[in-house]
Amino acid sequence: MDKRIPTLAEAVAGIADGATVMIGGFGGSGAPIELIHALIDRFLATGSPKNLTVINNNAGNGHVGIAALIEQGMVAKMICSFPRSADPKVFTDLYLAGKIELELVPQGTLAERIRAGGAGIPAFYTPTSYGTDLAKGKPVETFDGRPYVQERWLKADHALLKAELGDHYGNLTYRMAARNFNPLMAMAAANTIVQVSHAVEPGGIEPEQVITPGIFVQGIVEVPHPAQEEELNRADAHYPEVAQ
Amino acid sequence: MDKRIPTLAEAVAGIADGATVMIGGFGGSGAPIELIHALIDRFLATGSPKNLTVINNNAGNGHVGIAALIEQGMVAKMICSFPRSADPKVFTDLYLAGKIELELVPQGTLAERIRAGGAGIPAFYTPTSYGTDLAKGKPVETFDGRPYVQERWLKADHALLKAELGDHYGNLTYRMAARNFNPLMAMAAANTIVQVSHAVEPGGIEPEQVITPGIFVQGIVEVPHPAQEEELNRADAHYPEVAQ
Amino acid sequence: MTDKLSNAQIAWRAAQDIADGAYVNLGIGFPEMVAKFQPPGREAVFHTENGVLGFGEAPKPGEEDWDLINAGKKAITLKPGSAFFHHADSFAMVRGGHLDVAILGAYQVAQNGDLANWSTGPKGVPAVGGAMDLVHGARRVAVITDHVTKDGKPKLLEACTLPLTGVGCVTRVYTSLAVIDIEGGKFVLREKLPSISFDELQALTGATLHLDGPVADLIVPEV
Amino acid sequence: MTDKLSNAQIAWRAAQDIADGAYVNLGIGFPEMVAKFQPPGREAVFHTENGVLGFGEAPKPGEEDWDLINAGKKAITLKPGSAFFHHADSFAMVRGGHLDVAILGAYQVAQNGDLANWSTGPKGVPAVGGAMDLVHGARRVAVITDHVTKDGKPKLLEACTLPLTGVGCVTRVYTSLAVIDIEGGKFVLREKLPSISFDELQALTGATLHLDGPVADLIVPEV
Repeated sequence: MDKRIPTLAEAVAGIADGATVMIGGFGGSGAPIELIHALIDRFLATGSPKNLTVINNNAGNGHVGIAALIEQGMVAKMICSFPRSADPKVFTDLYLAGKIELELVPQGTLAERIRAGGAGIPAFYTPTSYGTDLAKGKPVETFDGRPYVQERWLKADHALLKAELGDHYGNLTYRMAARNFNPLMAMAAANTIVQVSHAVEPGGIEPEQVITPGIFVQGIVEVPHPAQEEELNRADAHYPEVAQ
Repeated sequence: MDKRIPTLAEAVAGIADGATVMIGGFGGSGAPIELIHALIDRFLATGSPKNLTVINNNAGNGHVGIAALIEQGMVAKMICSFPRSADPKVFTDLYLAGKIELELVPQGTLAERIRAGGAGIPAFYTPTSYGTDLAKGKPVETFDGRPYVQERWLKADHALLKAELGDHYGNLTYRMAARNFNPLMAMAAANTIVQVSHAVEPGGIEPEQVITPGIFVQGIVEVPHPAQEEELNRADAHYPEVAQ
Repeated sequence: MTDKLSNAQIAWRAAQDIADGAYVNLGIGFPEMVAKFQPPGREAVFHTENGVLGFGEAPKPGEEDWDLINAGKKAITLKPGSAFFHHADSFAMVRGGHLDVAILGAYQVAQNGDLANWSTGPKGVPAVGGAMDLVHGARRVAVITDHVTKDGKPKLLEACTLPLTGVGCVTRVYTSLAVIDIEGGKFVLREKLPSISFDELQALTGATLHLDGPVADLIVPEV
Repeated sequence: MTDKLSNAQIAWRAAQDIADGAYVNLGIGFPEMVAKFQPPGREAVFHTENGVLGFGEAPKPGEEDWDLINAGKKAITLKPGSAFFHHADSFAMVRGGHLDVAILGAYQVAQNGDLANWSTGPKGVPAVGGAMDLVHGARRVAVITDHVTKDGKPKLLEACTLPLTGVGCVTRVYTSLAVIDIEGGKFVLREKLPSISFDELQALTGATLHLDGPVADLIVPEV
């Protein structure tokens, strides 16, 4: 078994128009910039994929990564907890113009809905958002005298993730706080594609140190020295590059 | 902050009559034999604790660990998935005599109920057990055309666990498949006490390799070279020791 | 009574349907034998409920490490690329549909796919383990079993009489006499031992056997 | 307008109530300042939603590692004994009641403990982050805030007029003028600046201030 994919282009080739795509990362930490940019390259060359539903904690920063994906008009809907950012122009403009849909989900509920999708739990109850606008229309049930909101699982057609080590079986480790949503999204997508900073042979990750077991991963593509969104934005990078 | 407890006796001193106690391990792997035996010592010296509800995947093997706890008459109820064992005499005899209560829970549901207890999720839906005797009396709801059974969280007053490394903050690692229920029970008990084979200074566990973060742990007690239930049973050990 | 396959031969036959790269859970006991018969050139990754993926065969006697066991509490070994995880993650794999196939034993299987394999009734200590999760989680749930009980009664039935493990979950049954699919609430015969006639097989089966195309010979080597 | 505490002084006062050994989440922005004022001899462990426990202060400029950030996307450092975990485990800590205290900012707080701190209404892009989870998870939810808005209107009210973050969740409010507990659906005044009279304070508060024993002087050093 060897889940390695030779190129970024092949790694994102299976994503169709209208697909739901989970994208790992919290802000720039753990964001699979190269996979996202490969998807933009494909769109610019072929006009596809478009009308994507993207699930991420945020809605992009600056003009790279998810922000660039939105800027290209490839995204019809965002599901996230915090679409505001230091440089929010891309999402904000489209949202205020009514050109992109937003499903706002509290961060812990977002994480738990994704985990539920991966774990075969179609619905669960949480105290979070009870009595607020974000609970409107959702079933409420009382357990042990306290009211809880029913939330549904979230699944995706694809997940685009970033990890540190990845072996041929798709076992993964993550670098520091770049872990965040990545292991959850790996579980919840039918097709989980991961850019790893170092591809290693089976045995190259201690079994006790595997964070995402390979069963949750369909493909890995090695991207040594990946770009860091925060650094790109501090350099005012755009993707694709624009004449300044 | 230093969560180390000097002795096993002090580690189990807080468990009262009638308490609900989660005990880690799957069969003998990851079973905190020394903590259980310390609890038996306390009972033999003081007559307490008794009437315990014990949560574990199994109901003990042989005459050590959980089996010995049951044999002493300290356990009023077991919550487990597989109370049968190769040497099931202790639990079986009491159960068939109507002297111990059993709540039988499918293994994955047991794990998820414990995780839910630790994660503040009072109830969730699972396909497991739908249409079977174990779903009787439980609410059923249909999601996306498929029926699911509603299950409630499980919490405990105490958890007695076994880990490999533990630092002063209670951060833990586990040895191979001895992980099993231990990290989940750490989350779900108000008072989580862990026997660790090696107590280390803060920094002695790489932050990326922590399996149970210390926030879930109230106390650790070092037990170097812990006994392995399987080996005790192969030697026909009894606790407390009996004249043969 | 006609010839029948040994347990090892039933396991061999079930192993032939496991694709290269499949993630597989084998039930405790007899189903564990399936792992021995992976066809050359195919690699399956085995999952055990207690938190190991990618384990190998049993260690030599005396070399057991009792922290490294499978769901049947038997000692196992690791292969390169294995992973440990806790029980909730393990059953996320099961319930979340990440396993390609689970192969389980059975007391009874019904023509609608109902399975009974955890309880023979109210006598004794009930124990369920992970079976109820596996039958509703794995993408394909297959059963391996003798075609009849020890006293010759059918195990393939119109409806199970023993307590159910799961409803409508089994899609293929490998027996000591035949390979039978469950489709549209019916038993569909796919393969049978050449030495048994259709009528003989039907007589040993507690529900109607349907045909949907030719029935292949079930030919299994000595193993 | 009378004297009032600076943000740093409000944060200092809130820090005095954090016990040794407490697990603490500080909201993005102003509440992060509380970490600077841990009293000597006490150690709190700080949690951030994006999966770090036990982090330290900001690195020196130029030494940031952008894989090591807090929920406000600011670079942090590690202390010995820290741990990384994924978002579901992080919010298990929050929702499961494992945090001792969360200290958050507020637009409005109501006398029954309702909090509004995520939305100023339908204008602009809504964003909620982890606030709704924190208010129903931490064992103690405290607010630090100016006593009034920038244009002098009360932030402590009989009922919030802005969209709620949580219902009945706040138990203590540290303001620029006072320390106020929420008990039994009432604001109970515990401490106030010596330079402000009860009547002056009441006039700046949108709901009745109750007394339950003596009111201490709120005395905070220059920080």
